[in-house]
Amino acid sequence: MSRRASWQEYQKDIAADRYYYARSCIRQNFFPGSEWAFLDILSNRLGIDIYDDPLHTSCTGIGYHSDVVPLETIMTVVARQFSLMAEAGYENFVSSCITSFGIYNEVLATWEEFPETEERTRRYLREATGRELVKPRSIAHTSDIIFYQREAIARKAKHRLINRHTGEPLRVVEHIGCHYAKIFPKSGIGGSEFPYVLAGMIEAWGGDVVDYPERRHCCGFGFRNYLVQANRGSSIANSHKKLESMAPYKPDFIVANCPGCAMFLDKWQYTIAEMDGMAYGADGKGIPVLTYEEMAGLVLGYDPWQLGMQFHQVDVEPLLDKLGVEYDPGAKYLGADGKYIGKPADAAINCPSQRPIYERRK
Amino acid sequence: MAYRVVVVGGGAAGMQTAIELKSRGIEPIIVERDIELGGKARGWYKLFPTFTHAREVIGPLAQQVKDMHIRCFYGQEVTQIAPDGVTLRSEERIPADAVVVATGFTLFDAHRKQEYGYGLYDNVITSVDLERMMIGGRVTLADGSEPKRIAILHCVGSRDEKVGQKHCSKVCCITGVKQAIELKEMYPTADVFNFYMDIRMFGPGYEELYREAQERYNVHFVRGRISEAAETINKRIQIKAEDTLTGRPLRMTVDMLVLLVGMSANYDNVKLAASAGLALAPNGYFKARDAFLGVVRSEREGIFFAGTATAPKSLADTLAEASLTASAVDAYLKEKFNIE
Amino acid sequence: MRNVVFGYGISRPRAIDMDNNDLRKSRDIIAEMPELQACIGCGSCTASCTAGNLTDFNFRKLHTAVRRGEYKGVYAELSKCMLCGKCRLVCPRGINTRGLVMLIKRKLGDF
Amino acid sequence: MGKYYDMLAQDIRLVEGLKACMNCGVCTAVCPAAEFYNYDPRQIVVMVQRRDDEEIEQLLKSDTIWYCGECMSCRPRCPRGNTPGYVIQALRTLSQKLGFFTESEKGRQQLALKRLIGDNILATGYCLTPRNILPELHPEQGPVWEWIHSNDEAIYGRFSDCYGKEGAGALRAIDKESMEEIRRIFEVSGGRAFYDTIEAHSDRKAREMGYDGATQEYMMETYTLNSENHY
Repeated sequence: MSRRASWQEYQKDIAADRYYYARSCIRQNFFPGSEWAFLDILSNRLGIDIYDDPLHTSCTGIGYHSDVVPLETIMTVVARQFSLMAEAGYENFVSSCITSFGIYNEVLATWEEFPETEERTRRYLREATGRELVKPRSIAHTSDIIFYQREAIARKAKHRLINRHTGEPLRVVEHIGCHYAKIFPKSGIGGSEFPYVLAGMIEAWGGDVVDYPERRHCCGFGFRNYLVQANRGSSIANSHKKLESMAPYKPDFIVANCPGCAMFLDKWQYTIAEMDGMAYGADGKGIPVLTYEEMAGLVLGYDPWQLGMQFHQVDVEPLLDKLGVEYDPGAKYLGADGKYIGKPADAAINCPSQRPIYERRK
Repeated sequence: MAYRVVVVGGGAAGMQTAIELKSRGIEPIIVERDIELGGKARGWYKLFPTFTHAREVIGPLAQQVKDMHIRCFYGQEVTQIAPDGVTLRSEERIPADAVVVATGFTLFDAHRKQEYGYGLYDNVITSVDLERMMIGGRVTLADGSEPKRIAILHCVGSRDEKVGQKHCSKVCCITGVKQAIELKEMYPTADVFNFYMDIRMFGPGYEELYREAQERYNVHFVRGRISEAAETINKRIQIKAEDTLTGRPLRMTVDMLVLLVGMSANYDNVKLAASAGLALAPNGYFKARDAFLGVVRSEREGIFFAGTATAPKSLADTLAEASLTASAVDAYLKEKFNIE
Repeated sequence: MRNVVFGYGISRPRAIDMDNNDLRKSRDIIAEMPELQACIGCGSCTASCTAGNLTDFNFRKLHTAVRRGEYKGVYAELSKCMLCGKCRLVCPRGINTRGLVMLIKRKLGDF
Repeated sequence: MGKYYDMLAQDIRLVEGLKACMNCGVCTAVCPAAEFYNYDPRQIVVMVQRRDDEEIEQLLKSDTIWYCGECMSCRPRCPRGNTPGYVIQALRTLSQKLGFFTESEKGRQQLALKRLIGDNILATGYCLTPRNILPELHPEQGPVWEWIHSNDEAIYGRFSDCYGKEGAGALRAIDKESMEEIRRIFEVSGGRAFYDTIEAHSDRKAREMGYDGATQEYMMETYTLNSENHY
């Protein structure tokens, strides 16, 4: 198959072990359970060495792509992260964020193509921190690692991506995140047109991948287009365009590669429902949006609230029921000390009174 | 005894060169990789700009080769070229007094432009697939139904450094116009859209045909390269382009997307050129000695070119050039062997 | 619904939508003046345009948009044309551009 | 002629982003910003390619260069190997250096971005933190976010042992020395100076517009104002 052919063309070497982990601003804010699950799956389920360094910081990528952090500055911040890795005795850099992943690849490529920028960065880093730049041997996104381990995860699976009521594979929309492979197609598994990174997981765990016309379109984040309120109309409009395009395929859930995309595809469904009374799930509710760590976690039998799925605005319970995942509905609203902390207010997106998109089309 | 010239390739260029050589009393030998003569033109239905059947051109040429008792090797691949002969894959050597490289081109593989989904979406086809359908007498969608809206995309594998094809393939523009007219003849109520960057009508009658397509056949022309194609739930093709003449993005769903695939240099040009000590042009074609006064001569005495081995050309230009090649070979042999 | 004040709405797409545009008027215009399809987008009409030299009036863009079924605002915009006819003199495809202005206005009305 | 082009060409992103454009439009065809704004990245690239000072100056002062979301969808498609998104980045950087960004509504938003994201980096080491995603500024985050925001310690505590405290884990407080290193990086690499430039030009413009400098009120004006002249 042609899709597979393109995947063959864009394989990349992924280190098998000994990773240095760089966290993501957005992922730890909105999906702290996903970062926890990633580390837990690697360390405790697969026996892989991954180091969570207390000294690293944001890559400042959101500031860079909002055009307030200069190129020279972000290069030096990135250089500091690389040095920290070397100092900790690692050489395989793993980023939990697509924006950062793009930045790391881009900075390395820029140093390669414009050696004077690398020299300048070394100078700045030395002057500011006394550290020496050591470049990583490999760069991977966290999803690359899960992809690499997908068969091992499948062997340990407690659930498969199958609707237990019908026995049919779940229909899954995958969303990759622009900076995963559009900047450097060779940096992504499967390239930029038919990335295989999430599709490979979905297939390995029993689901069906939905190909819909706006599959490659951006979620609309667009940095300043979301971060400044006045611009949000265009940000939401891009997600709206994608949701309109995918709804006829009646997906059971969306899985996203990029933490920002996962958050926006979730939150914009809420907003669209509030603004327009429209929902995109076949049941008249929203379409649950998962991170791949959550997807992997559910497959491995993790508790959904331990995975942090209570952070989602679109309720995931209908999906958990389809998967046959057992969960304690009350535990969703417990704090760290196990005490009930109250519930969020209801939202239209989770009420079945919404008109599903395909009915409106009829 | 007649001088012997090996012609590598039995397409239009090779056949015409051989015929002209023979009529000058030289003994040509055609070495053809395929099992019959005719080359790429065998897969073509009608030719621009006159709508002549391709077989009406290729057929008589092949017949003439036969009638003139020109020796042909079939199913034989040439692996090495030298001014004094060629070596076949079988390691058999055919000695000669001169060699003509008429190895033609390779069609651009549309799979490589992944964003168009060729090979993945049933109703995304190439211009070659369309010719094949026309030879078969019926152009339909994958499910057998008639297309009502068709987009034809120019420059697939041409003027595109992303796929290492920086050159213009020259013939696709006029092919797009020709195929649009043929589609309109077949389905007069269908809407046909050509998406182009520049319309390059370089030959006699081409510009006139372009205008006829526009005015008489109501073919639509949109100035903008399609950026991506995707299949809809109904197996139609959603395309995205910019209508650059209005400066706005343009969205459209069509029943069929035809990719006008360009000409690539043959992959084995690299090896052949190396074996002969010849240089290649940056786009992988053989490099002619001079762009004006030596278009059919290589940089080595005794090795000549004919047709698309050196650059994309139309069939008419290829045939004209092949005659020139024969005359250049003739002149070379006369000089070399001091005749007259 | 919670009646949240978001401070913005969902932006509307501005792409030319050939699937949902009503192409009937466009077809009518082309049927009446088939040579319009022979336009090669050279921009001579716009370059020579008296109105275009004084305002941002762009006749090439306008009639291209009309052919794509984009009519909104076209009628009003065309009223900037002073019907001087210079465009007709320069069109390399011999299109009666001055006549086209009147034809489009007649077909579209105040769209 | 070509003064601004020469300044742009100092930025490697322009060198990398603009080789030679042939106006095919594949960038605009897939651009999420062109989809909803009166925006055409192809024309911007062509304008820069023309190297006309007057035209480029107008561009640097316009809303046009601020619509792009830097998704880079244009990059893998360009048949000439250009990246319009990089050209935009170079234009935006120059527009801020020269203070031209304050001449457009969308450009003035840079002050809000500098304060909301930029300052947060220097204060916390993160681009964003739960406490600075205020529900009133982010109504689209919905009731679940309101719930998280008002119970942050209890909720993040389920996933991290060091929420707001030093250690390894999600949303840990970054140690003082690392913060000091980040601040020094901003000093030596020009990040701090760039922030100051944004503040200074915004302050000048705010006064021109009748504000008492680049106040919170002025910043909120840039953050919320949408004149609807962008579509």
